[in-house]
Amino acid sequence: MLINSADTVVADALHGMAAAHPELDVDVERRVVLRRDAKTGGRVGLVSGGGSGHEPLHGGFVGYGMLSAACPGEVFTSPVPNQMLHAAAGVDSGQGVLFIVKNYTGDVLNFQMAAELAEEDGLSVERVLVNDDVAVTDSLYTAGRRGTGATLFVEKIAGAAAEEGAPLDRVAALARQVNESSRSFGVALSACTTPAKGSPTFQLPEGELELGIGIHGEPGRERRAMMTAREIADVAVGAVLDGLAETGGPADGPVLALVNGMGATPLLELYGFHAEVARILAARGVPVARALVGNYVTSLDMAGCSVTLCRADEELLRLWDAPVQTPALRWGR
Amino acid sequence: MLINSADTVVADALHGMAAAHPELDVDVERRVVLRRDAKTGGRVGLVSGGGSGHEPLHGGFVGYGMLSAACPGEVFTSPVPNQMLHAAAGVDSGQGVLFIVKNYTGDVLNFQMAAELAEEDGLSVERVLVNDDVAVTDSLYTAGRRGTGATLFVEKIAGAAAEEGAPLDRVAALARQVNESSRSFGVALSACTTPAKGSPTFQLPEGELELGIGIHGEPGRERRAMMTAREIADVAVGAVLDGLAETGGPADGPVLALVNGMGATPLLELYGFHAEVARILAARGVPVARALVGNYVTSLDMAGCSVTLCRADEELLRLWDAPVQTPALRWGR
Amino acid sequence: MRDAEFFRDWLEAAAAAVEREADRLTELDSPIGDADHGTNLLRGFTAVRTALAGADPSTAPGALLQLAGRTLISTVGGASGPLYGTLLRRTGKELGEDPEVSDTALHRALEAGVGAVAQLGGAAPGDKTMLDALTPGVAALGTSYRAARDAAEAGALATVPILARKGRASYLGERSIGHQDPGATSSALLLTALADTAEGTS
Amino acid sequence: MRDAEFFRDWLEAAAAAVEREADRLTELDSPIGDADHGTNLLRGFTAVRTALAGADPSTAPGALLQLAGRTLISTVGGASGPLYGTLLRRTGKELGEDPEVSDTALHRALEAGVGAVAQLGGAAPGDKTMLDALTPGVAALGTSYRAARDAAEAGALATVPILARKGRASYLGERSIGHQDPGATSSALLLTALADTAEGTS
Ligand SMILES: Nc1ncnc2c1ncn2[C@@H]1O[C@H](COP(=O)(O)OP(=O)(O)O)[C@@H](O)[C@H]1O
Ligand SMILES: Nc1ncnc2c1ncn2[C@@H]1O[C@H](COP(=O)(O)OP(=O)(O)O)[C@@H](O)[C@H]1O
Ligand SMILES: [Mg+2]
Ligand SMILES: [Mg+2]
Ligand SMILES: [Mg+2]
Ligand SMILES: [Mg+2]
Repeated sequence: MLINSADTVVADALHGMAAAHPELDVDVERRVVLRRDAKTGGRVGLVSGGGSGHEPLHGGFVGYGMLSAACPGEVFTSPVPNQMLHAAAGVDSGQGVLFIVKNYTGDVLNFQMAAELAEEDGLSVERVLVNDDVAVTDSLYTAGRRGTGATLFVEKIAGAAAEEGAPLDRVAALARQVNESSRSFGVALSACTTPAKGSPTFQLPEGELELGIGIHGEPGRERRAMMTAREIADVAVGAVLDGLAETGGPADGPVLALVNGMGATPLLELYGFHAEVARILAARGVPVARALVGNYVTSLDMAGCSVTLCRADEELLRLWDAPVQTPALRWGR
Repeated sequence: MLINSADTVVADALHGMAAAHPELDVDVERRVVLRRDAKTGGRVGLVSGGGSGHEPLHGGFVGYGMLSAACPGEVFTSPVPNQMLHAAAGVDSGQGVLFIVKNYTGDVLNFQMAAELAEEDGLSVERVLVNDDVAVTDSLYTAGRRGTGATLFVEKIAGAAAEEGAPLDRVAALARQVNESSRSFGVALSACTTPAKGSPTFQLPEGELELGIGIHGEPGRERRAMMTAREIADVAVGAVLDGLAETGGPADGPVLALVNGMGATPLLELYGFHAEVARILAARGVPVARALVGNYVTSLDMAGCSVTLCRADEELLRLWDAPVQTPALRWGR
Repeated sequence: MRDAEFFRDWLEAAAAAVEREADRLTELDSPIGDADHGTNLLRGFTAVRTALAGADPSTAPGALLQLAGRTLISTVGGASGPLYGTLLRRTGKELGEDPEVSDTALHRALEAGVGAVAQLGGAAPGDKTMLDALTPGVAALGTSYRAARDAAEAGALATVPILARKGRASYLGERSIGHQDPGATSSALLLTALADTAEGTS
Repeated sequence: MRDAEFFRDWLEAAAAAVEREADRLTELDSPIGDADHGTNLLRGFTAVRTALAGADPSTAPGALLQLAGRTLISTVGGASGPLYGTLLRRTGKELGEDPEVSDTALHRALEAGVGAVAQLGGAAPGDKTMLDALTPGVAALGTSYRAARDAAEAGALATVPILARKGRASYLGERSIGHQDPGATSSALLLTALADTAEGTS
């Protein structure tokens, strides 16, 4: 691993972000990445965060038209309430703060504690849970669907609304709409290695893959013999469309598509995989309004990919297209 | 690997690029990625290309303010002259065409043949060779320094000049200036696996690394026991600065810095590595005018990184900052 | 009666156990989790040690546990940080400001602490979580410290055949069966540290 | 005299040899290259087969070789595509339009072809490239086809101890020593195919 030590990876990365992005206010001590102009805009503040190891999520999405602040935890470990409190205080300009929380027990509990404390400090805080991963059944018998690729859609679209000056309840409602309109499915071709453990989080023999994986190096729901990109796309897109069907809404409405790499899969392969995803969606009569292909919600050095689709109405498309200027997502300015 | 078959990876990826980037004209048959408006701008045409497996280089750099066209070869195999001829014809609007060629025997020979044929067809063609890798001694006893990370700087800055309407000789001169002002050094923490071979191109035991690698899965100049990010940065930045010193120019002038991932190294680690690079440059009194951290000139699923520095005068900085709108590099519009 | 020294000893013993077992906890968290439980608790209990060392010598048992709980919350993260933090904070609150507490009072306070964990996390015994060690372990405090340790250890072992319904392991469905829950294992360490401390001093 | 059929047979034998040895060529290209030489030539010679099958039966030897050379240039890429393409194109040009050519004419033409390769790539024998098999191999044609094959094979083997000065292997410096050059190996295949074809028909 390209590190100094397992203990310092997160702090080292924040030092690097500070050096590479003078336009951001990176508080290495308190572990918060903030927009420099977060407090001056009179906008709703958008705060997200989670374990590190999913870069560019979330720190790479801080900036104009997206997040106001991000709180990176240790690798695969949700951040602690102090970080979110500091972020909330740093971005609140009186319009209130939205916490965007991926649905993992740790993230939920820590953001919940932070929200309670922030409200004691007099801030208005709303929370939205992202839970788009169809590989997990959302029932009393699980911790619920995980938050994965849809986080990018939620952060981008809520960020655009906040940038436009939408009030907290509207930003939160849009964020919830995006989440409810999004579903994801992920596949691993290799396990990942956390700096602390130093060896793969699970054993995946050559020639096998894991279907229905999360983004924390956990194994998936099922192990199979290696499949072609086309076969994998069939399974993933099928699962996502089935999941979307359960949410209601028009089966042939336009979608935003994210073909996301888990970290170690070459972009060459991701584009080839996207060709299959696009082919299947065309065959199913689902128009792809916008597509994004790349490594956005990763799992360290895991090989594999995920597909996220979001049914987008005119308003969501407009907000998706709105200018954004962050380290990892940038257009329109 | 996330592929259908080794034979189809390049075509499949081009299909995916076509689907993901309607703003580009992707000719899957002829294997050329073009700007849709390449011929209408009255600009010098910029054509690059090389083996696939280095994505986003080059196809991801086609668009406003950067390349007019890219020619992807098979994985790690330079493209054939027909591709460059087709690209040249597709982008020439009478102002001439610049071929940006990484210094590998295959790329050099194929672009040379294409240039001869294009000139027979009446086009004005200039060629610029990129050869920035200090791990290779540039002497009669080698094929010369390899072209690696500096390619991005050359393509961006020459692209900005072309976009502004600079004539062919000026665009070529700037491209050469950027190349002569740039040096790189790369490190591998793992080998990569090509689709055709299906197994790692060389054996690198856990706990060892290769110093001075290229971007084609070839081993480096030297194998060492694993080093910390700080130690690796010391070696890499030291080698690059030594290489730059030989080119003359002010030792304390501002630089553009690219901390580039080889494909499988997590962005978290790349940022941590960049922190070390920035620290060393600060200690050496070299101001970093602009920094770019990410996977730009990759080697499939190789773990590792490279450092490229380019001594940049006011004019190069201005052209670096100029708007660019491509799949992989985008700012200012 | 148990004085502040006893609680310091307990937390120190817990920290030592976590240090010793951190790799094993992370290893248990690999097949059914995200391979960080040991690192998480090690970071937290190292901070607890520092916090306790800095705390006024006159700090009462309840305040010590609350301090430890707050420290875990602000340093661990993940699921286990808020849960263990809540366990200790709530237990500490129940103990009030008395400089010495009875075994009965500690038992009652721990029951309240475990209840707060169940409420915060929404889990119940049988879901393959820390509650599978905490609940029987604390219940057995009514008998003896030794019984509490044995019950907690048995509870942790008994998570092996369970299909997880809470926490990350629940994502695996059937594949969560056959693995011991890391949180239940660390809970058994905490109650073992308590029992060992009580036996060594009573 | 060698007619067009002879040249078709030679190129077919070369294509068959490349097909048989492709994995080995790629394997040789791994430690000192980029692991594509076998795939490159397989793609090229497969296209050559198709091109020859589509060529008018009356096509003369020189034109056949030029067609094969152009086909390699437009399908192989890499370093070997232009170099082998130039070898065949230049050899073909030298042969002119005669429907039959003598062994001496072929020898001269191949010498010109090898010269063109040296000029294009800027390499000389001893640099650890295809020239280390081509140059001695073609020179030995003055003696016999068998001698050409033996010299080419010996030349390929003799690249093992050489420190590379051209092509990718030169990036490795000292580490290029001890490996056989893939291009010299494929060149030996081409001259072996020539010798086998000549022996089979003479
Ligand atoms: N809802 C819950 N209620 C009680 N305990 C839980 C719950 N969710 C998870 N746990 C416990 O937390 C442990 C995992 O802790 P840790 O690995 O530190 O956090 P994370 O799962 O966030 O990585 C699990 O083994 C389980 O015992
Ligand atoms: N300058 C050169 N002159 C002659 N032969 C060369 C030269 N450079 C490379 N070669 C030959 O080409 C072979 C490699 O071919 P190939 O692997 O197909 O191309 P690439 O190196 O572009 O991947 C080398 O083994 C060597 O024999
Ligand atoms: Mg965790
Ligand atoms: Mg090659
Ligand atoms: Mg865990
Ligand atoms: Mg090669």
